[in-house]
Amino acid sequence: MLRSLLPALSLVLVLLAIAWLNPRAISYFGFSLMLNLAIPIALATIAQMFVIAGNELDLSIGTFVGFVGCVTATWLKDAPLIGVLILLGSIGVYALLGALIHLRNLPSIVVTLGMSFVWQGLAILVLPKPGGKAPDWLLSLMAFKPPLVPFPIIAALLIAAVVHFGLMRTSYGVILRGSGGNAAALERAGWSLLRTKIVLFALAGLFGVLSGMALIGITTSADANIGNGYTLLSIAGVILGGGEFVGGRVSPIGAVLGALTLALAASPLLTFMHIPPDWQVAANGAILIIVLAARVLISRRER
Amino acid sequence: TSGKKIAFSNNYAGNSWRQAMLDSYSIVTKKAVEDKVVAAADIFTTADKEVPTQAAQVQNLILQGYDAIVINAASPDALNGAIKQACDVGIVVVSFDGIVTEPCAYRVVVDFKDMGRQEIEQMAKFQPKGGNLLEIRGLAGTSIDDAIHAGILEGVAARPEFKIVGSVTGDWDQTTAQKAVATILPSLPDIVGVVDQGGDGYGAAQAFAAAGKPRPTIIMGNRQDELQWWKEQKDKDGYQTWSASIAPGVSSLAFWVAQQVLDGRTDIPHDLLVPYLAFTQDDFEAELPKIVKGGVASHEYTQEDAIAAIKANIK
Amino acid sequence: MAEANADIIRRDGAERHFGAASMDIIRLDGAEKHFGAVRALAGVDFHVAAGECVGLVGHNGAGKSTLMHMVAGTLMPDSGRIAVRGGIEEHYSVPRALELGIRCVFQELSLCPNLSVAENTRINHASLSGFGWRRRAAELIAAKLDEIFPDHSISADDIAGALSIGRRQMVEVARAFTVTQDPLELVILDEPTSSLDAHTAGQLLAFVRRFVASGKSCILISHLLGEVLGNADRIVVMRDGKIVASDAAKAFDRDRLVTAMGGAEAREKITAEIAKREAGPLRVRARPARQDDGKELVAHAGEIIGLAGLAGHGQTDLLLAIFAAASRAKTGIEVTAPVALVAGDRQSDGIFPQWSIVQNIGIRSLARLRNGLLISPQREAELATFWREKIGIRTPDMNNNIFSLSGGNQQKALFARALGSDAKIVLMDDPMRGVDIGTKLEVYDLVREEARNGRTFLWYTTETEELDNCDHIHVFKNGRIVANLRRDELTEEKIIQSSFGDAA
Amino acid sequence: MASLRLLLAKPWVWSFIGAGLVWLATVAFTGGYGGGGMITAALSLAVFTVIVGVGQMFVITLGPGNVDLSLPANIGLASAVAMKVMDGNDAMIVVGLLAALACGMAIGAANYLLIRALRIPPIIATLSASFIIQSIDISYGRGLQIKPPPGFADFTNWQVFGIPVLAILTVVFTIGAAIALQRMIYGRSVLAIGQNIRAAWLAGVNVGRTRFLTYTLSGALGGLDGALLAGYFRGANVDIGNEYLLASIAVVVIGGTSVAGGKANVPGVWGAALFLVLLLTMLNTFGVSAGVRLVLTGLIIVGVITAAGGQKALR
Ligand SMILES: Nc1ncnc2c1ncn2[C@@H]1O[C@H](COP(=O)(O)OP(=O)(O)OP(=O)(O)O)[C@@H](O)[C@H]1O
Ligand SMILES: Nc1ncnc2c1ncn2[C@@H]1O[C@H](COP(=O)(O)OP(=O)(O)OP(=O)(O)O)[C@@H](O)[C@H]1O
Ligand SMILES: [Mg+2]
Ligand SMILES: [Mg+2]
Repeated sequence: MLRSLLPALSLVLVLLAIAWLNPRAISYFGFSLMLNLAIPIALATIAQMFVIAGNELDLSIGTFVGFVGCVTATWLKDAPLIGVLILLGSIGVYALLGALIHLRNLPSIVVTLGMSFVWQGLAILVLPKPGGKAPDWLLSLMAFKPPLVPFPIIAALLIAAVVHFGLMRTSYGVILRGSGGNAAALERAGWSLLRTKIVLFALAGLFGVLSGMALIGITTSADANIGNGYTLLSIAGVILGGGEFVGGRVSPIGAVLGALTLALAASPLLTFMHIPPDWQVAANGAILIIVLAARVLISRRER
Repeated sequence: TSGKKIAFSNNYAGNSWRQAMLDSYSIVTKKAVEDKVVAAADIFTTADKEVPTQAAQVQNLILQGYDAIVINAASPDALNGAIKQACDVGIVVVSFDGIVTEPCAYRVVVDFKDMGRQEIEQMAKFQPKGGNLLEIRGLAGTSIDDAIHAGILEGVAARPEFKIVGSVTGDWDQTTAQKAVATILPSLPDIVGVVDQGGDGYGAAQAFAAAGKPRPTIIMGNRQDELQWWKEQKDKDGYQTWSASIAPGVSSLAFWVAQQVLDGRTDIPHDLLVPYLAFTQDDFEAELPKIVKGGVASHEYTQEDAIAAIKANIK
Repeated sequence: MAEANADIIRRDGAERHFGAASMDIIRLDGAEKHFGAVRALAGVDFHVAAGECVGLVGHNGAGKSTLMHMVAGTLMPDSGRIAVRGGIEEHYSVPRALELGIRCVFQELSLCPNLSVAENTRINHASLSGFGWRRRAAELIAAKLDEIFPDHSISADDIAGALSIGRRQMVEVARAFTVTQDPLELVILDEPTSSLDAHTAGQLLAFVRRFVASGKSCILISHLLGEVLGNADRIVVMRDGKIVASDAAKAFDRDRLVTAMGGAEAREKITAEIAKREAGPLRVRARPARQDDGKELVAHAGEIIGLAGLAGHGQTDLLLAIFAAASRAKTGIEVTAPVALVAGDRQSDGIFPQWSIVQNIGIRSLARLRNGLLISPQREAELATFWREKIGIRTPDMNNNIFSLSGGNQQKALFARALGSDAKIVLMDDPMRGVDIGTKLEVYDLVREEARNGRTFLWYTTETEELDNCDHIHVFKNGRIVANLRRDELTEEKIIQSSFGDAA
Repeated sequence: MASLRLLLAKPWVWSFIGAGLVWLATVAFTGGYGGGGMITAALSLAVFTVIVGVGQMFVITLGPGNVDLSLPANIGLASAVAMKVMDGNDAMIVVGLLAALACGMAIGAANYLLIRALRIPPIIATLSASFIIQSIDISYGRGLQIKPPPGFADFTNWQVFGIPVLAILTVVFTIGAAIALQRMIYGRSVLAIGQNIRAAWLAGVNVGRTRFLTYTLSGALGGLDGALLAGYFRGANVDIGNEYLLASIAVVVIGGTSVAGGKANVPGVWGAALFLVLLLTMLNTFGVSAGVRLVLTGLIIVGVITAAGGQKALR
C-alpha cells in the first residue's frame, strides 16, 4: 500500500526542499514557471509508459518528440492541414512499428534505436537550422493562466486522470496491461496480441506528438535536437513512478509524478542551491540518489 | 549597479573551450563583485547541452530575482519562450556564443559566416593551385554550424579552384571528428586542405597520419594542442596554416554589456559584433606559451575594453 | 446419497455416449502432432459426450496436455479432423472454441500476474465491458469462488501475482466456470489439483460432479489416480502419444490403470519398512518466524521430515528461510550442511527457460563439474545422462530446451538438479506437482535410499499419502507448527484435525 | 546447405552480414578504391566499442532493467586519470593503465553499491552516478586535453600488415569473454540470474557476488577503454566516451543479446561494432547530408534486424 505512495512521497520531498530554499517559488507564478516544462516531460513519460506496459522499450521517443517539435513549428503553422497529416502519419508509423515488432518478433530496443536516428534525421531535414514558430493557438494554450491553480498543475492532473482511467479502469485497458503480464494467457483467451501491440505503440505515438507540441508551445520555436534528452528522462520517470520494465506493471499517476519529480529535482532545486559550477552536475545526480534512497527506508520498513 | 545581481546560464562545461570561458567569466566577475561593481554574479551550469533543461534553468533564475542573465544558449530559437518570460519581468538578457534570437535580448555575436569565408581565403594563400578540400562540420541542426558552412560555401564559390570532395560531421568533438575523418579517408582522392569549425584540426591531423595519407593544410582552431602541432610541423618543414575561433573570453564581454545596461545605458544596440580570434603564421608562436597545456587561447575583457567594444558598434 | 446420484449420471452419460455420436461435444479423429523429432500425438481418436466427465491419465509426456491444446484450439494438429457437435471444424481456433463453449484450465497457469483477480476474469469474457464492468467481473468471480471453494478467502481485488500458487490455481479454475455471454459446455482441467491441498481438492472435485450432473462435460487430468477413479465417468489412458485404453470408470481399478499406463506394478502402501534409525548429527533446527511457543523443527542426518497442513500456511516460507539461513546467518535457524531445494512452483522458482535440460540440471553442481577453471561439458552431460536414466526423463535429446519437456518431466529435471548436487540437506517444496504415479513411486524409493545414505529431507507436500515416507511430520497452521507427529502416530484424521483446529 | 541454415539461425550472423553488405556497397561506390583502408579503419575504431560492448553485454544479460549508463562518464574520467598518471612519460604507461582500470572498477563497484544498498533501479543509479563522475572529471581534468606518452600513442596505432594490433588483442580478449560466459561459473551465474533471479538464488547461485562482479567488470572495461581511447585520439577529454552510451547498448542488442536477459552473444558484439563503423564509412563516402545520413542509418538498422527476425518462444 505504502509502496504505491512512494512516487508522491518523492515529489513532496523535493517540494519541501524547494520551499525551504526559496519560499518565493511556492506561489502561483512560481509553480507556473517551475512546472511548465514538466508537462512535455510528463507526456513523453506517459508515451514511454505505454510501450513499457507491453514489455517493450522505446529508445526513440526523445528524437520523436524533437521531430514533432520541428513539424509543429513549421508545417503545422504554415500549412496546418499538411502538418496535421504528417503528425497523424507519424502516429501511424508508430503503430506500424508495433505491428512489425510483433509480427517479426523483433527486439523493440533495436528497432526503436534505429528509429531514433530516423526521427532525428527527419527533424534535421524538416528544420535544417533552429527556428520556426509555434502556431498561435498553441502558444496561447500553453500560456493559459487559469484562476487559482497554475496551468501546469491542472495539465498534470488532467493527463494523469485521463490516462489512469483509460489504462487502469477501462476494460480494454486491462487487456493492454495483460499483454505485458502474460501474453500467452491473453492469446489463449482469444485476444489478438498484434492488436494490443499496435494500440500500445499508437498511444505512445499519440502522446509523443502531444509532448512535442506542448514543448514547442512553451519554447515557442524549435530545434532539431530539442527532444534528445527525453528518452532517458521518460524511462527514468516511468521507473521512478513505480513502473517495472517487464510484467506490465505500470502506473500512469506514478509516471506523471515521477516526471514532475525529475523535472523539479533536475532544475529548480539545483538552481536554488547555489552550488559551485564544477559540482552542479554532480548535485543533480546526488539529488536523484537521495530522493530514491529515501524511498528505500520506507519500502524496507514495509517488508 | 552595486546592488544588482547577474546570473550566468551555461549549458555545458565539459570541454576546454567552455572551461576557458568559465574561467574568464569568473576571473572578471569575482573582481567585479570585490570591487562592488555588482552585488552578485553566480554561475549556473547544466550538464547535457539540452534545450529544455536550459529553458527550465532560465525560468528558475527568473524566480530567484536576478536583475540580469548572461546566457550561452543551447539553441538560438528554442529558448525564446523562456527568454521572453525573463524580459517580461524586466530582466536584462545578454547572449553570446550560443546567441538567442528573441529581440528583447542582447547578442554578442561573432561573424561566423565571415570566419568560414576567411578559411577559404587563407587556404588559397597556402594552396595557390587549389585542389580538393575536406570539410568537417559541427553539430548538425545548429545555427553556428550553419553559418560557418554557409561562409565556406561562399568562399569556395568565389574560388572555383577549390572543390569540397568530402564532408563529415564532427559534432565539434575531437573524438567524433577524428573518427569521421578516419572512416572517410580511405575512399577520398588526395586532399590538399581541411576546413573545419575550430577545435577539430588536431583530430583531423591524427586521422591523416593514422591512414598514412599525406598531410594537408588543416585550418586550426586556437586550441593549445592544435597550435603545438602546428609549431612542430613548422619547425620540421616550414608548414603553414591559419587558426581561428571565437575567444572564450567573450563571456566577460557579455557580462560587462549586462552591467552597462543595468547601469542605465539605453544606447547599446541589441546586436554587438565582435571579432573572432585568429592567429597567423607570424603571431601564433607568441601566443602558444600563454595557453595552459590542453587549453585554448583566450582574451578577457575589462570594463574599459567592453565600453570600447560597445562604442565601436554604435553607428 | 451423492454416491447413488453419481451412479445414475454415469449410466446416463454412457448411454448418450454409446447412443448418438452427434451428442459428442467434441471429437478428434486421427490427431497427430510432432514437435521436431518428438511425436507427441500418434493418431489419436478422442471424444467427449455431453454430461460426461472424462478422466485422462498417462505417464509424464504421454501427450495429455498436447491433446488438450488441440481441444482448446491453442494448437493445431498436424493431421486429423476436429468435429464439434458433429460438425467438422475447418478453421478451429481459440475464439471458435470459446464460442462453442469449450474452456481450458491449462497445466501451466495462465493468469496475468500484474492484474487483479477481477481483471483476470475480464480477460476471459469479451462481454465484460462498458459501464460497471469492474463490479460485474468482481461479482462474477467472487460468486464462483464462493460456489466452488466456500472458505477461499480470496478477494476479487487481490493481485494475482501476490497470491500463492494454490490460490492462483483456485482462481483459474473458478474463472473457467464463470459464464457471461458465451455458452459453457466443456471444461478441460489439466491437473487442477496439483497445487491444492486435499481439502480444497475435495471441494473442487465435488463441484465438478455437480457440474457434470447438470448436463455439462468435463475432462479431468490428474496423476492422483484416486481423483480420477472416484470422479470420472469414463477413463482414457494415454501412453506414448496413443490412447491405449478407454472404458467406463467402473471397469478400472488402480492396478489396471497403472498397468495400462505402463508404469511399475502398483505397490502397497509403504509400511514399516522405514526401520528405526538412530539419529545422526543435527542438520537443521528451525523455528518459524511466527512461532510463539517452544515448538521447532529439528532434523538430523538421514531423516525425512514432512511438512503438512493446508496449502499456504507457512510451509514454503519456512523452507525458504532455512534455505536463506544456509548462506547467511539468521536468528532462530541453524543449518549445518549445504542445502539444495526442489521447487514446486517450477515456472517462477525452478526453470531456466533459455537453457537445455543438461544446463538446467547442472547449475547447482557447477563447482564439481569443472576441469580446472572451466566447466567440462562432458561431465555436465554425464551428470545429466545419469539422472535421465535414474528418474526417467523422457526426451530424445538432453540438449533440447527444458520447455520441450512435459510438465512432469520438467519437475523430474528439478529433482535431478537437487539430488545430483553435493547438498546434504534437500528441501522439497511440494515437489511432486504433475509427476506421474510411476515416477512418484520411483522418487519415493530414491528419497528413502538417499536418506539411508545420510541425506536429510524436509518435505512439504499437499498429498497426505506422501507423508507415509516421512519419519516426523509437522503440521502447519497460520505460519506456526501446531502438531508434531511421529510416522507411527500419523493418520489423516490427525492432520485434518490439526489443520482446522482452533489453535489460532 | 543444412549447416548454412544452422548458421543463419544464429542471431549474430546477421550483424556480420550487414557489415559485409555495407562494405560491399561502399567499395562498389568508390569503384574498389580504398576497400582495404576502410577495413583497417573499421577495425581500429570498432575495438573501442567492442571493449565497452562486452562489459555492457554482461550487465544487460543480468536481466531486464540492468544497464550501465555510467560508461561514457567512466571512460571520460578514466582517460583523464590514465593520461595524468602517465604524464607523457613512456615509463609510466603500465601504471597509467592500472590506474585507469582501478578507477573504472571503483566506479563499477560504486554503481553496484547504489543498486544493492539503496535499492535504486540500475538505470537510474548508473545515470545518477554518471552525473557525479562527470563533475569529478571536470574538476579533476578541468576540461583540458591531456596528451598521451608517445609510446602509448604509437601502440594504439600499431598495425601489422594493415591489421591493428589492438584489434588482434581485443579478439583474444573477446574469445576469453565468450569462454567465461559459457564455460565458467561466473558466466553461467550471469545467464541464470538473467533468466530468473529468484530461481538462480534458489539454485544456489551467488546472486550478490555475481551482480557485483558484473558491474565491476563493466566499470573496469570502461576504464581500460578510456585509457586506450585517450591514446588513440591523442588526448583525454571529458566527452571522449559520449558516443558509447548508445553505441555500447546498440552493439549488444544488434549483436543478438537478449534485452530480456539470460542470453548473451559475444561474436555479435564484434559484428555489430564493425557494422556500425562501416555504416558510418558508407554514408560518409556517399557524401549525403547529415539529415539523410541519420535517416539512412536508422532505416538500415531496422532493415537488418527485420531481415534477421526474432525467434519464437517455445511455450
Ligand atoms: N513445445 C514443445 N516442443 C517440443 N516438444 C514438446 C512441446 N510440447 C510438448 N512436447 C513433447 O510432447 C510430448 C507430450 O507432452 P505433453 O505435455 O502433452 O505431455 P503430458 O502427457 O501432458 O505430460 P505431463 O503429465 O508431464 O504433463 C512430450 O514428449 C513433450 O516433451
Ligand atoms: N529471502 C529471500 N526470498 C526470496 N528471494 C531472495 C531472498 N533473499 C535473496 N533473494 C534473491 O536473491 C537476490 C540477491 O540477494 P542476496 O544479495 O542476499 O543474495 P546472495 O547471493 O546471498 O548475496 P551475498 O553475496 O551478499 O551473499 C535478491 O534480489 C532476491 O531476488
Ligand atoms: Mg501435461
Ligand atoms: Mg497436490
